[in-house]
Amino acid sequence: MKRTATCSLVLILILSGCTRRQAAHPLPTPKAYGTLIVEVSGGKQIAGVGSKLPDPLVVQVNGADGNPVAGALVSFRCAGLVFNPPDALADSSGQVSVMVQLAGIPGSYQILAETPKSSGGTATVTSSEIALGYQQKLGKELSEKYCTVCHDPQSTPERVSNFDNLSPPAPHLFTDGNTLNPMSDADLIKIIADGGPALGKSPQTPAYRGTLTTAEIKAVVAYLRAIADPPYPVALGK
Amino acid sequence: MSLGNQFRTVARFFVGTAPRRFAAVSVLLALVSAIAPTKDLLSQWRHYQRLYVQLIRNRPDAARLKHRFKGGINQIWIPEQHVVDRCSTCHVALQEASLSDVRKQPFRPHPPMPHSLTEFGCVVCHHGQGAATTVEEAHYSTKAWEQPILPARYLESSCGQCHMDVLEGTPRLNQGRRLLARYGCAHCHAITQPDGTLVVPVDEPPSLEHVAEKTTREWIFAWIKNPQAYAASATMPNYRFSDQEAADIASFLVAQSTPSENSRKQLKNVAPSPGDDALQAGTSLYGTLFCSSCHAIQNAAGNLVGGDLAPELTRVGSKVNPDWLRRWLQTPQGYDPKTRMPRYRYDKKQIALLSSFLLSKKDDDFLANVHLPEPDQQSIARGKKLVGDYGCTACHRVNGVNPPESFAPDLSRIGSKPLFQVGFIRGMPETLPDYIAGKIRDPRAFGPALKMPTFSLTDVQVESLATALLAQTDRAVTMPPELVRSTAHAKYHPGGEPGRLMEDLRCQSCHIINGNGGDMAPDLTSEGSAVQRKWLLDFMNNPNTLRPMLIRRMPKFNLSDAEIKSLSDYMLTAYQASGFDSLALETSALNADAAARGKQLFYTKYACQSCHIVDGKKDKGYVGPTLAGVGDRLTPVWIYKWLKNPNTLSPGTLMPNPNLPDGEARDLTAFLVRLRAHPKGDKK
Amino acid sequence: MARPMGIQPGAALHNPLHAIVRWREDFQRMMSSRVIESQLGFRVTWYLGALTLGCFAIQVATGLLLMLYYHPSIPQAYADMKDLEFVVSSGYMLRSLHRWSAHAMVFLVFMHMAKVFYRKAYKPPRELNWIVGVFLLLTTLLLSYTGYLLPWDQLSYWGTTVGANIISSIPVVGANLRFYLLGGHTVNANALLRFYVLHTIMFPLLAIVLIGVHLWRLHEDGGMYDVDKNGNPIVPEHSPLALAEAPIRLEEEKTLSYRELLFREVIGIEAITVVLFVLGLLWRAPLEELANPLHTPNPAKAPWYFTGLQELLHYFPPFVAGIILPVLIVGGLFFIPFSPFFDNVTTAHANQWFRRKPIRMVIATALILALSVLLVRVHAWDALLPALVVAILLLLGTESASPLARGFRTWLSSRPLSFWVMTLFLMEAIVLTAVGTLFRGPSWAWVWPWGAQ
Amino acid sequence: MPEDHNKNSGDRDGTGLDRRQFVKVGATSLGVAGLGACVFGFRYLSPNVLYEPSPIVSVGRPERYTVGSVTLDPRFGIFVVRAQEGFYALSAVCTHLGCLSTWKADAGVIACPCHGSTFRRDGTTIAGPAPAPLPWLKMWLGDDGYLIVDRSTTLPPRSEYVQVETHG
Repeated sequence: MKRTATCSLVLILILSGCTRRQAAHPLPTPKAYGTLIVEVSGGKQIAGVGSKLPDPLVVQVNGADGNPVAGALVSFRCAGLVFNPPDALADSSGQVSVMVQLAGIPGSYQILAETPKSSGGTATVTSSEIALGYQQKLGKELSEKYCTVCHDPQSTPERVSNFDNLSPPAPHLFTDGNTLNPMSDADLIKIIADGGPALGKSPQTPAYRGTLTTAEIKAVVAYLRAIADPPYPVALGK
Repeated sequence: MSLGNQFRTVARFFVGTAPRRFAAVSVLLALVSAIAPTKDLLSQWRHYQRLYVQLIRNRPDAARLKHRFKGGINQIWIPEQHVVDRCSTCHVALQEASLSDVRKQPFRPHPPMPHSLTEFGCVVCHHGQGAATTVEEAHYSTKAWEQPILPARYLESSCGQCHMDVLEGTPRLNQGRRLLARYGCAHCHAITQPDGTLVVPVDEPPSLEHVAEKTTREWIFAWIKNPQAYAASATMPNYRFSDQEAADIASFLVAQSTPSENSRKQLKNVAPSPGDDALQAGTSLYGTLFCSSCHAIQNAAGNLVGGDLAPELTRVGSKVNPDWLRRWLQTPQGYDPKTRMPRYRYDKKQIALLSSFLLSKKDDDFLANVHLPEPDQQSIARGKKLVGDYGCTACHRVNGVNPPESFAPDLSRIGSKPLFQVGFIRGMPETLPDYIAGKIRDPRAFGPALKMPTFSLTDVQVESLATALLAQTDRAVTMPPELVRSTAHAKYHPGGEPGRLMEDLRCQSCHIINGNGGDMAPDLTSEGSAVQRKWLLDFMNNPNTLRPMLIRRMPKFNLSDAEIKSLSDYMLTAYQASGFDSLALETSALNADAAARGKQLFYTKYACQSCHIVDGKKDKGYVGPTLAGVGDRLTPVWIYKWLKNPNTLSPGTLMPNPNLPDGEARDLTAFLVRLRAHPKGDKK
Repeated sequence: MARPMGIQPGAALHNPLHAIVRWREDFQRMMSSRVIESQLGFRVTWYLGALTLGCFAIQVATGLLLMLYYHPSIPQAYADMKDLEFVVSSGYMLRSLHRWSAHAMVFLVFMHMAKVFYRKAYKPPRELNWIVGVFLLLTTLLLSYTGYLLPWDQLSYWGTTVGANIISSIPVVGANLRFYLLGGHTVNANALLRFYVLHTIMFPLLAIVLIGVHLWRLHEDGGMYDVDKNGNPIVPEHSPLALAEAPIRLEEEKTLSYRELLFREVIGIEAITVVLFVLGLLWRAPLEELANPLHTPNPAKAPWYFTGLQELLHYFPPFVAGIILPVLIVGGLFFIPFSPFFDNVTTAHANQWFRRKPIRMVIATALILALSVLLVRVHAWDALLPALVVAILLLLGTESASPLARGFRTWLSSRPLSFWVMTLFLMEAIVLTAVGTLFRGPSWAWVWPWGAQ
Repeated sequence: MPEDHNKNSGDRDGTGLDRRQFVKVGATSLGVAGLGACVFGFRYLSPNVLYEPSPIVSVGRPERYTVGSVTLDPRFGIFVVRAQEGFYALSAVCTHLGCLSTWKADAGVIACPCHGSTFRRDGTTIAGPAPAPLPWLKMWLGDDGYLIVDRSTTLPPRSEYVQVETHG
């Protein structure tokens, strides 16, 4: 009676211990090998945390002679992001386009697209995407409403840019990391709140203290830091 | 001594005599009963708290963090809302802004947001199980709790539970709510919003009562089969009808059509002079009449140029019957009394040119391979049944078929639909957001017999729609009205002669007046206290634009002087800004040297010329309206009050509030008042 | 009784130590009943009585501790369950232990009753003890039933609703009986409070009193049941049933003091506690969604020990399953030790059943077969199975009246009628409960336990 | 425990222990069991989560209190006193045995109903069994214009006043 009790106990422990592991996703076998991979479009996109990027990321595999290689295997890797499809064979024009879904933490992500080379090893290209948290999204909305009409040279049918009508010094692009990163948050807040003259800059930047609350101004600054290129070193300033 | 009897001797030693058996079992009991308390020490949340202590040990402000960190189970308890959230037991650093560079959950601080943590707790926005202290129970859907953590991309739906107004920080939610109204979801689905009102569709589907006059059976067939092939921006969904069904519906629609009021009017047909010059003149006329403010046409490069308020005209030539088009251009309301297109009072020559241009917009291969058999009675009867079954009359008015009552499920509480009521397809992730997104993207995948059509939406639009629908939770529907912040849209229609005129001209299709109307053109609610009478009369007669950079302009309505006078008088008296006495400013202060000071302020201190053009030759900024003739246009008091705080007069305007002291505001007003379109004497 | 050593007469009044000695004496007398060494083994009684008592002790201990964190009000009860599950240190352990030992206690009580019956330990002078036992069985069921509602999750809410409707199926008195039990028409705050008071005060007190009487009778009736050489039950001298001549034992047996058996039973109790702890750690007490009166989980099952009754209700109209069968069962259990005809009480009153055996066997078989026909008409297949088995065994028994009787069939033929009734009742209970718990899926349709429809 | 130990004279019932060793083993195991029970009991009985309202409370806008007034806020048992030097908060819980004291406007004293202790408006005791004066509580003006009191932190008397310039 006792012997049966003990061995049944041991059996239960073993059964409850093992877990089912997901079967590994089988990689498609490459039909051809390229030597170079280059990003065609879809890099540097901006989207909210956890949501899909508006346009797919398209990469192209080229052979040694420079023209596209159809059937080359391309796989995408980045911690936290979800790719659909995670790996695929290049189409007739040597291209693979993938829908990217961002991770749950705001910041910039480096996506690694790699393809095995005929001579062994892999050719890779990295493209960076940016995920915005709640504050940065607020900053993006506000900057698109008030700031990009002058700060963004490209025009769209809805919003014709006012960039060229401004007398020098021309406004900085928001993605211009080299000029904005060295400036501290406090300086940026001061310029937005009190206008250009507050820091001896051009009066063409109006004062937004009466229009935006301090939280909204901080949100715009957070957005600037998020899309700065070269990226804003987080540890730099508080 | 074989293993067997070795085991037997040991066993006999332990369980041989009763006391030894007692000792063995007692020790076993002690061990087993000690497992639970020790498991408590190794519980998940203690593990995370130990990790946190290690994490903050080597940070610059370790002492402060250590001082603020309180071990043990941390709970947000809000009795009135029955909130018991223990998320901050593992997410210890929620309020430590200095840890914002930490990337490993659960130690990230909460991003700055308008509500404090202890105001509503965590579960109200992030869902999940607040009372749990293990990851599995807290984040995932378990037997004990059905709502898993809301994915980050749908988080904005939680804001939608209480907020009805357009928030800056929730682009997805705002877009989703616009799409709900624009794609006509509210025609079939009743969706009550937090402030108790139903979502009002704004897509104005055309009436089909006289469709036979407008177009042909073949076009209707091709349109029903694939609307987007005719117009890429069409919001009409695709019902995936078979050819037979589409043919039946087309033949029924043509059969039920009755002659419209327009068809009875005789229109002397001015044959346009054939050849290219008519087409050329038509195209330029299309430009000058600013039809592209509402209608869009796909240009050669393939992108749509024009507004999205009205249907796309890329292939209108292969749709409409020329005679109908001419009558329509003359009096749209004659064909469809509810249409939003104004009556532009074009003269015959303009109608001829315009219709020749529009009819040239043909796409022959759209109807190339459409050959329909002759319509017979059975086909018409089947068509009528199909129209009734699929609820076409929920949107379009059709003779003899009245709109269906409760046709589609009520979506007011879909955000908290319990999972046991949800029919998942095998293999899809079993969560509510995925179900809603899946249902919007491809409804027929959930059941071939479903009547819901497929809308042509991009992934981002589907995600926005899902966010807007996820906001419709029990909490949203049972919100006490005073807590809901909403921009209530009053139903405002002016009465009397001006009212009839504005009805005829459809002013509220583009302008907002007292909170009702389209948001494409400026808000006229307080126009009366802004503009001067003479300028308004000229503008009504020949509307030019103040913002050269906008491609959408006010079209010319060819109004008679009497009409212009009555409209302008009505606007000047009725649409006054509240609390606004136009004599508040003593005009004596606006003397010449004030104007000089104002000019100096304008050009140097505030660099207004970066957005406003005053002197056509020098200034180039065209963000704001041109101020060349502002002296004629606006009343001095309006200019002064606008400079003091633009946002109060026109909420959401692009112009920042410059916080001008009174003196500077008076000087600038003095300078601006002197800017006359055709200078009279003392213009500096 | 020998005088306790060391106490001078007259010294008792003012010597405090004397009180302790006197209590030791009472305990001694309580323990005075003798036990024969052959009965100490586990195989004799499986220590079932002691194990049930052990489970009850666990229930009381864990129950008291759980009461410190439980408020019997609607929103708070479920929240307390969450607190116990997640926040209170080793709270989840107490809850699992409480639930597992509840299941164990119900199971062991049934087993104890069956073992006592088949060991014929209910024979005089132990009839009263048997009656008290039956009452204890009912109290255990009621304890479990009332305790089932307290977590106030979907499982408990709907299990209790089904259970309450079973009660309301009693035609005349059922409706208002249910009304008084629930303190309303539906299971709501009143029901929770009443169930809470019943579960924590009324029934435990009743159980403790009954256990006290049960144990007292056990010792009064001479401890373990034993039979002397010619089959007469051995009773203590002071018992009115004591026969003239002293009972003759089968062979010389060493009689030991009761403490030996008690010691082994304590080991048994500790062993079952260990088993329950392990079960509690491996399979925690399930806690489902908060009770939602608007949604009935499909299937809504009563607790496992009532699924047998629910199964019956599935087949028979409420009057039959609600009144006749329960009354029959409980009445039968009470009646077993008293029926001379029904059972060979002692060899002295020869059992009428024994004397005219072939006819009795034939009648009994006919009765069982009639029952089977009734069950077939009502499509109660699973209730039919045990009836058929008993019918076959009966036939085997009658057949063996012929001279060439072999071991098992003679044994069968000598079984009294009560044996057959009891076996039928137990098998029916086991089969119906098993079917109700394992083989009944949504809308009470037949389903294989591994899920295939 | 070697087999031969069994022959120990004291071991009568096969436990391999004589009486003294049995008592020793028995005592230690009981000790261990008792200790385990105590640890478990203590951890189980001390709740890890408390459902108590937070000590930080808001006592309304300064304008509500006229100069020289002593107002009891019955929800939290606090006296909000507005003296010439400014606002301060007194705990209304009597330091004797915890009854809630009340402000007797006519007598100008704070009186405790239970045992008759009386205090001045600055908390110092006048008469009665109260051993210590009513403690001053930390109070500040929140940025939303409401007076906030932290009932869990006491201040030395007369150490802090909240200056609020109200035209009330």
